[in-house]
Amino acid sequence: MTAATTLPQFPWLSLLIGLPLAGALLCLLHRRSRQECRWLALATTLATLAICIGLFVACRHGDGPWLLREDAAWIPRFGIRYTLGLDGLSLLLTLLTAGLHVVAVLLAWPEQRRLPQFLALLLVLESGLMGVFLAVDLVLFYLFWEVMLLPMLFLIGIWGGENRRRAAVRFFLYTLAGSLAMLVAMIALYLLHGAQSGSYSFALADLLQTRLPLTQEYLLFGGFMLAFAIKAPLVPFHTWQPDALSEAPANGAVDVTGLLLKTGIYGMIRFAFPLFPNATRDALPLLAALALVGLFHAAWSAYRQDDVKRILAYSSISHLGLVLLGLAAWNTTAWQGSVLLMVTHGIVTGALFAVVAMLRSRTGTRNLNELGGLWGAAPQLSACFLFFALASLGLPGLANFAGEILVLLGTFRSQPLWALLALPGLVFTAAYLLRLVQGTLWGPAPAARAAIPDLTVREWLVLLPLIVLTVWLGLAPAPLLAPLAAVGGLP
Amino acid sequence: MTMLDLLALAPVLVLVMGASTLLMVGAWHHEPRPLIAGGIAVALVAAATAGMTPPGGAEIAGLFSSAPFARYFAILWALTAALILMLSLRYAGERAFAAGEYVALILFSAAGMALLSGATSLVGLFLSLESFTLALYILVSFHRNSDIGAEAGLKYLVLGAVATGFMAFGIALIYAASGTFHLPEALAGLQTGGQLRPWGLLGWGLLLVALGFKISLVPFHLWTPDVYQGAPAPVTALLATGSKGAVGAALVMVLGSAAGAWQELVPLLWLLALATMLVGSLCALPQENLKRLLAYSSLVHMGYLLTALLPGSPEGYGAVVFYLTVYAVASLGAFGVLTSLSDPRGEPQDLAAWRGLGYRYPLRALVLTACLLSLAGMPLTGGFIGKFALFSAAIKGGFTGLAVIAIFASLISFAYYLRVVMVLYSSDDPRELHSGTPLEHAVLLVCVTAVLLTGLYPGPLLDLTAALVP
Amino acid sequence: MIVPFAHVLIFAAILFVMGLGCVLARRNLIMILIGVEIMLNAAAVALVGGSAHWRQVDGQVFVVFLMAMTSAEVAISLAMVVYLRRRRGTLEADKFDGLRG
Amino acid sequence: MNQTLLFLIPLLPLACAVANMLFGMRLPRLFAETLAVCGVAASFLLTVLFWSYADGDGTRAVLGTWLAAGEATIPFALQFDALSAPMTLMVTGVATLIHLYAVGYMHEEEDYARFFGLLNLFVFAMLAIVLADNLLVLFLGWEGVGLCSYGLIGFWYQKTGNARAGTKAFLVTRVGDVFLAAALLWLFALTGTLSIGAINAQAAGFAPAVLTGLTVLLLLGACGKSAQLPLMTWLADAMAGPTPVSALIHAATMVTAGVYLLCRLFPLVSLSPAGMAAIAVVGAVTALYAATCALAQREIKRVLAYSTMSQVGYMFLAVGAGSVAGAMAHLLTHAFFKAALFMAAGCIIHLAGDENDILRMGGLARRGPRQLFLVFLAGALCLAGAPLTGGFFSKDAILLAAYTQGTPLFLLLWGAGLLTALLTALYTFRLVYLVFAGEPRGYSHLHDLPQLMRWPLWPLALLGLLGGLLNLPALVGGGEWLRHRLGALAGREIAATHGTEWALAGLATGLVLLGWGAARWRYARFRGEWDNPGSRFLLHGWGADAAVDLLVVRPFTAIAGLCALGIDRALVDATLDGLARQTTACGERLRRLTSGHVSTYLAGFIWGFLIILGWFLLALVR
Repeated sequence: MTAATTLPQFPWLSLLIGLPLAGALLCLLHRRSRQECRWLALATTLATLAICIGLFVACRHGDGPWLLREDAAWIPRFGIRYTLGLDGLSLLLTLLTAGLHVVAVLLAWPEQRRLPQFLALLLVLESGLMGVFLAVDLVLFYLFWEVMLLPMLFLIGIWGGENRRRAAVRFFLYTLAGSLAMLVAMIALYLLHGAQSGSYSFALADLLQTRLPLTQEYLLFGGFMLAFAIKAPLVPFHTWQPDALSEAPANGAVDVTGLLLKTGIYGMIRFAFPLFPNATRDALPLLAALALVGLFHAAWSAYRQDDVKRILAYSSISHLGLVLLGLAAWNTTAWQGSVLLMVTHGIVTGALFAVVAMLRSRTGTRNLNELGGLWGAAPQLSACFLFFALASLGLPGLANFAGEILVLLGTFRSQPLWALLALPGLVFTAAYLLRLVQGTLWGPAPAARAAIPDLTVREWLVLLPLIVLTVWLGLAPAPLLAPLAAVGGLP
Repeated sequence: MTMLDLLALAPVLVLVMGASTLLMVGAWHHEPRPLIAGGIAVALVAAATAGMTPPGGAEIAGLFSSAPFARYFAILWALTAALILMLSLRYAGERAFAAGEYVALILFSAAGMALLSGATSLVGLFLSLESFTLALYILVSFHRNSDIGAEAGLKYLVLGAVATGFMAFGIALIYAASGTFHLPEALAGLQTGGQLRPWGLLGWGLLLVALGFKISLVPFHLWTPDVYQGAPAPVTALLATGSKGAVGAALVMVLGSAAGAWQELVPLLWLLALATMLVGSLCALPQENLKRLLAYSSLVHMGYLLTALLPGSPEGYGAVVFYLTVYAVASLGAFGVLTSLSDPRGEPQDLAAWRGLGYRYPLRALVLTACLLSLAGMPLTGGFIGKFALFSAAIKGGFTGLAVIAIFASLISFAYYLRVVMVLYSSDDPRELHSGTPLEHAVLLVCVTAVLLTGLYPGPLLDLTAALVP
Repeated sequence: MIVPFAHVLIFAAILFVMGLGCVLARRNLIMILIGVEIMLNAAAVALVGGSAHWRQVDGQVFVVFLMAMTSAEVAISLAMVVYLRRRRGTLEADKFDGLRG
Repeated sequence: MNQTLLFLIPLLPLACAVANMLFGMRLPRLFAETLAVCGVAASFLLTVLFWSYADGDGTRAVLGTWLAAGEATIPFALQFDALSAPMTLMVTGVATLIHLYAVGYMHEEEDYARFFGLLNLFVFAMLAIVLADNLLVLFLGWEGVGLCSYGLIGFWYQKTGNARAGTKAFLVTRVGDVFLAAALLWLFALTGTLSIGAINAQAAGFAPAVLTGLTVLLLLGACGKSAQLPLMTWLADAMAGPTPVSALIHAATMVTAGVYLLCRLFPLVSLSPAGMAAIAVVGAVTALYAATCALAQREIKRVLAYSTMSQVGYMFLAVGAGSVAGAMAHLLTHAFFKAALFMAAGCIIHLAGDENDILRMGGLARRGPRQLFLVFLAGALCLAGAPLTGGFFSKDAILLAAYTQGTPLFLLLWGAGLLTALLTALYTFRLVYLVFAGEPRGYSHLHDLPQLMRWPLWPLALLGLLGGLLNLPALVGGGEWLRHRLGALAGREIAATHGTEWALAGLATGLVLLGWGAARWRYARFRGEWDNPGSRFLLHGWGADAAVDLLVVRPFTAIAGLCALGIDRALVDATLDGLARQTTACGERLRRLTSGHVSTYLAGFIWGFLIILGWFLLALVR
């Protein structure tokens, strides 16, 4: 372990993975008492968040590519090791994961059906996500990558909406198809590396040394990218995502679902790009094209949805298009902007989903045609909704804008045309988000609607930190971006 | 036959003698519980014997190996028999099985499987295979009040007998062509030219048909779902684990004993593997009956095994042995859950009966979920590591295309296994089934522990299986 | 040996095919089982022929095993025949088609 | 004093806005209103206090870093100089008065906290535009004013139309923002900084084509906010908002942001003759277009909205003609008199019982309060450019600037300006006559007018009338104060003989009189309004909305439908579902092989055997 400056020696990273898992087990064991489970889950997520924040404070100025590392033998026969690593990138994403899970647990508070199991699955998901963001051994990564699908499958399949089983199985199989392609590529890379160097290993650091002929690099890159593109999701592999997001249970699970999408981008940054530099270099225009297509296609599609959650789902795809564009532009400003946008999008969209959940629980519908006039009934809720919608459409001073403008500034410097092509997205994003706001907040209230209570204290507890974060990251994202500078393997 | 040979045969002898004793005791005592308990004890003793006695050096009578490889499988099948007997305790009692015969037959078949896993000559192969097949003929239709049991027994018998015919004639032709029953030399005869080579090839083809029947390769697979469905659940478990596994082990022995000798067979096996995986996957997709689903999926698993056998590399063999183990454990778990949910009214084979079971019987639903996911190859379970080993061996051996198809098949397998899992957790209004005995729960826990352990910490077992292979 | 080895094998093969033909053509369980017996006997012929050709005793030993195995199988088969006959009143193999799909 | 204190000017309204939004409904009403007014008034006083900071090159203040990633480092920074200081003064001053007016205007409104919160937030955002030292801070304000405009236009959200008007305003201006953003990105790529000063300093080094491109982008960006052709359709609909909003945002401040932007970047813009011409053309054409539209409007606020559009067009013309001083002078006087006009219009609407239609008014000169008539008349005279009013001088300066450019194009534009002047006088006096002359036509009795709605009008009307003093030309003995104050930022020197100037002034006077005469002839006594295709064409703004609907909205909706339903549902989803169905169907077919008949199974055996046999035969042959 290359421990950082002030941190006591301890397997902190394993703790990040193990703590939620332990919480999940405890939840299952205490499933008789709902109240206990709630507090247990909240305590677990808060503790995890505290550790993440602690790591951020303690390690953010570490030197070298890895701020923290853990390494142990696991399956020596295949050269698979239990290697976890924390760098600036994973630091941000673990923070986001931990934070959003606190939100999710708070949102799950009023869940009626099988609450302990629900919370346990949320915690397992957190554990899996932590693993994905921390693993630097390919097989270990793959393991977490697959394992996090399971809790999601159950969350959607058991607690989801009307089409839950279809959405859940489809989500699972779709992403799995990509993962298996990655698995093949992974094994192939492992074998090629072994044949080349004589030592068989799945460690990222070792595999980075592999030199491949270009054709092979393309193929393997394609295998990896298929998995990540489906997860991200890039058009045309995206149709599972609106289904999954709109069917995912409103109470807590859905904003975490957003995190799954980040794993796709993360995978590209951490594995696909560094492992196959030449293929990446050649594929950048293609990636940019896909990013732009995704940006527009999703924005346009969002405009024609009537289900609020589907609009938000498409908006996620659209935003991730911009993230990907920033990566494809391949310069520091755009890249850091992409990461920032990824984080802020997680916060903002997560918050939007949370607000929609609150909305849904009050009005019983997510259909734009049946909503409207909410401001008169619940001004606080409406204000929060408007706030996050504005943040999502990139209002300067709020979180998303900081990332977006960095992406655009950076992209324009290296690829002016791409940035120019992306710009109309500003209008289209505004178009569907304002349609969303128009349909929910403004206009006359539906005649049949009963009185709606405004936000409760618990709901404020959920939203207030997100509001603060949204403003904070919009105005001063620099501290968050600082640890990114040392991340290796990128521009 | 020397003392040393006897010692080397000790585990099998324990099984056989125990079985004979129980058979005789059963003639006077009809109480099932002590008989089955005795059977469990015999199986456990046999496993312990196999673990404790030193592996013999030479082959026993030129027929069977007593190398660590054979010992490993002797332990495995003895333990499987013990677990199956534990699962049968209530099941057999409720159905008024003739306990003495039942126990004896299971132990006999375990002995046959143990022998088959170490067969080094065609004679040994034939004898051991037939010995447990005969036992299974009876076991499949053991439930005398079951129509589907009778039908399954008939089908297994007819097809098995035909397969025996193929096998015997195949062995005869091989012998005629090569002049030996001993596997390495007989295989070597395949390569050398000469007038008799066509006969030899024909013999190998016939043998392949018989073995293909046993591990249900397409197109010799048609009996599988019917027999799985009709046989009593514990017997199905034995069929799925021991019968297939032992033949799989025998294949490793056969193919491993003369690497390179069977290069001519590779394209054929390739084709068989492909067809088996595709047909199995596609047929399993629309199944509404759990046993049939598992039957068709067993085809796919055998396809995976062939995929890794084809390169003829030690890695491949090691992977096959590892996979056979985790496959056996997971299948045992799945059929175990089915057994423990069965009551005197019958087995809840239809998926419709499983709706919402996860909430009523959470432990067993979890076990079933874990086992099915292991069969599907979900990470964290042994199935993933097993598949990983299989596919990397196949890719390393140059069979990337087949490996990709196998991976595609496992994608489809997720679809049908997950369907079961989703059914388990789908409804809020589960049916009432048997609540299971503590012993059954214990067996299931053993299975699930093994499934997870092999997934989380597979290193030792991987090393062991790698060291076993020839 | 008086007869050329190939002739023995060809004879055995013909026998085998006849047995197989019987298995395929007949639907009656007993006839199918008889066909199997013929196939097994073809194997025995080939084994004895091989034994003579290679001047070894192994083949003949195997024939002994084979006969023992066959008799066990016949015993089981007959028990099955009786059981099925009593249970379903028919020995037409294709009548048993409750399990399918 | 510390320079950082300059940040108090924008931040005070922001603080009040946040306070009002968060706690406004919990506070006593009076407190919330006082907070809102005081926040703006305080920044007005601060601006006066800090006036000297604008001397010379002005003062730059930095609060901290906003963004820092890679090569991009962008601070929060303000620039308080000769250009921004008067603008700040105008914004805060006018805003203070309008806030006071709004307290009266909104005294029956329940949701006052949201209103004042947004209004204060608007002031903050506008000040961010005005004071911004770099383009990103400017962009922050730029988007911020758009947001507040959106929120305030749709303030009475229960009526779907109001909220839709807000959305429309946001979206159309956002189209402009895209161009501004493009310019911003390009400038960053060229210079590596977004500081306005640095960009202006480096502009001379850019290639001519780049300059023209940048200018056009900036122009299009400015067009969005300033409702110039082709992005003008939103302004008339924006009148759905409360009148103080129309006065503040859609007359005095936000719509002039585009002009201000071009003035701010004038050193860059002026380097491109083609760009300058484009600006002038857009300005002149919009001025003429909006004036014609104003002729036929029936709602009082829409007349004023089109007149605003037209007047902002003049300002663009001024910038295009190189006269920043002229543009700024017109901007300031226009802010005063147009705010006064709007507020008076609000009073009129209120008096007439929420009656908006001028055809149903009339007779207010005698029946209504005298002072209201006087204020409105003052504003109208300014708008029409009656001699010696502020509007006269500032408009004259613009026309002079266009004329002195001398090129045929500018002469043409000058002609358009003259024509616009005539039309302006015509529609202004049409408005005056229809509202004030004759007998009441629609309303029965007059409502009460709160005190707070009366007196804030006076200062603005007076400022409008006396606005000429800001930049009084030397011709009449003035010192051209604003031009000297602006110094290097003032743009081109306007060189013209006194004779020319007199001639032009005379011409303008004549046009005003002509317009007045025509209006008097037609509207002094009410004879009903024309209703013919021509007037309907003008009423609907030359059918611009229909054209946008046809050319933009419908294709967009169609494409969106294609994406959502066509590609996603019909193509991708259907393909996947079809694949899944086919797979299952295959499985069903293969399942049927397991027929249950032993004979089939045996046949399977034999087929398999034959295949294997065939294979071996093949192997043998080889």
